[in-house]
Amino acid sequence: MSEGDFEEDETSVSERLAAEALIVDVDGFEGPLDLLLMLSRTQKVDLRKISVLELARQYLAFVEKARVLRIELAADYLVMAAWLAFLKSRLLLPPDPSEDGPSGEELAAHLAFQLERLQAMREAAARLMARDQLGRDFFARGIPEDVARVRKIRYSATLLDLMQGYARIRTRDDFRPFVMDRDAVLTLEQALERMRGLIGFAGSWTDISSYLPEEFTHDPARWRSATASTFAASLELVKEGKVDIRQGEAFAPIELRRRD
Amino acid sequence: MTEDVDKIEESLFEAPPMGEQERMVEAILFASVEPVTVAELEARMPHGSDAAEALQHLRKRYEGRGVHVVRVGVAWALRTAPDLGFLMRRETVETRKLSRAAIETLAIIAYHQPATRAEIEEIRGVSVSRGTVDQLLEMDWIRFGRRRMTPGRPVTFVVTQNFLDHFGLENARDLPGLKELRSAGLLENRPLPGSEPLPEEEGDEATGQDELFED
Amino acid sequence: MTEDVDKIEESLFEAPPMGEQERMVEAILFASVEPVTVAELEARMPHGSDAAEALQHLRKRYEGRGVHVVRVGVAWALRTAPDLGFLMRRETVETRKLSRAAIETLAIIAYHQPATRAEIEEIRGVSVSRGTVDQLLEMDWIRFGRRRMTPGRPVTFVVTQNFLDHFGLENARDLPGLKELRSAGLLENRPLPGSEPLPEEEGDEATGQDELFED
Repeated sequence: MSEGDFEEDETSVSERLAAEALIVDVDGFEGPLDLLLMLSRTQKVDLRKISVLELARQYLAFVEKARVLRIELAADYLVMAAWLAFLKSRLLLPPDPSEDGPSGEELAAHLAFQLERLQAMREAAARLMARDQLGRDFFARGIPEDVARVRKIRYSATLLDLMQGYARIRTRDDFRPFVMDRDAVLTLEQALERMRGLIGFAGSWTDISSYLPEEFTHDPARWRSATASTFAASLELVKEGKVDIRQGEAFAPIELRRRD
Repeated sequence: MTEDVDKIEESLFEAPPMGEQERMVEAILFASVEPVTVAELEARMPHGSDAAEALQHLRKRYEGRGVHVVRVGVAWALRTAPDLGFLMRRETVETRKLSRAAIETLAIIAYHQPATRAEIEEIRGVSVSRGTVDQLLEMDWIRFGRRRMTPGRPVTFVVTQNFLDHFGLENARDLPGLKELRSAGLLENRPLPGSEPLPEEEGDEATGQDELFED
Repeated sequence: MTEDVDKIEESLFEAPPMGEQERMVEAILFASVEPVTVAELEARMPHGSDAAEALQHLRKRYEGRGVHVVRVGVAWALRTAPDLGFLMRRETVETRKLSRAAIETLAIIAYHQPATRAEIEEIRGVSVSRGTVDQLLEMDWIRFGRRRMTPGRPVTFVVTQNFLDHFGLENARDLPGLKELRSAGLLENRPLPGSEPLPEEEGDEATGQDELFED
């Protein structure tokens, strides 16, 4: 890093102080590009005419100084240093025709473009912030009259809702007191009484389900109850010798016939 | 900003022209979060300003406009013209399903009209809340019918033309009967033995329903 | 209340005279802090109203006054004249001081929009902290734009109407120096020579700033 030393000797006192301030303020920089932009100001030329080679030297000298002062630099500063060192070698050495890739000049031009663009954005940001601003230079209405949101609730019901509602009431399922629920049950006594009255008509084999009370066939709960009690009543009648009972196979209909 | 300060200091010696003062009053009234008194206006305006006069000019300028300069106690404010108040409301319509209690009450009235509250309660098996009836009245789906000529002369309820329109019915007699409800699969259970027969199965139904069309 | 409704319904058939429409636009803009779009105006005005025309009349009427009719993107608002800001010290709201990173990020988004995080980082040469973007989003100065149709489908950022309102911009094309920056090629996304060209370079640049006005 003899170059860095050389440069340090050459710099004026004020520049040296500026360079040291840079070191101390390293946390204040928004990354290596920001630092490069700051360094470029010491060249006091239009960014388009900047000497990238000179800039690379300054940057590398800065990094070297930071190293000497044992200042920890973030990785991206070191990445930039490596890239600039590469750029510097490209710019200084005669181009190697066997090597691919962009020339040193192209890379330097890109760096200059990046610096110019960053500078332009900085200036644009400053111009933006210098504009008249709402709440500082111009103002909105102080007493806004809020739009009253009138929420109108429209209730809807369809004819189907109405019919279902009415059907619900008429069947009174929901309003029947608990004790009335026994209406869903056909007791053995009731079934037996019913069977005794009907059995006289069962001259041929008849499915016992046809003995279920008609009004019990629509509701599954009643149907189950009626089936069970009718079956039990049938067995009772068989025991009494009044009827015969048969079932062809499992789950086949159970049939009754009057015993003559 | 420094220019503005200069402007103020300059005007220590000379008040700005009245047109300019009017602009200032306008801007201050516009931006203030509460009404501003003449004294406050003058305290904020360049020295020598006559806020009261500027206010009068401004007030005249806004005459007949969408915004007025109004006096609020001892202070002044800009307010939108009262006749444009309707612009400051935004109506949002929200559709909600009618509650089950309301549907059932409505259905009973529709099928049994004219129906008294006691009758509705008897059929539903629960008491009918005032809110439910009020809601239906408010929606203009039911209205009061004639009073019953029975002790206490209870009011009756009937459905309205609005109700018929909403449900696409020519008249309340077009409501599907229980037979239709059953064939539509709406009635899975048979009515309990002893429950009232369906209105359409009975003669007095005809007289009941006619009430709707009497007035 | 009902009268107003009647008024609206009446006017379903005939729009009010332009002078009356101007009053309505005036009242609505006065009442609102936020800019109001032409569509919103018309939604609140009687049917058949031409809010855009009424706005032009109103804008002319307020020329040179203490309050101006200003355009903010696709919306309109009333704002005090900037030259009277010195009167409003009392109304000044202390805005949170923005960091340098936040200001630069905001400017980059405004001038390059839609901009991806990678593009912002490329321009600033440092990574963009989550907090910076969050702060700008929270202030409602930037919002998410459409995703880039490039690998990874990165999100983009664009500036909001609130941003335009805050900085008194009619639209994002009015950003100071935008034309000069563009003609100087400083808004181009120029890749490092020898590196893979950024896919979004394709054609995206041209649509860039215009994206804001597409929706």
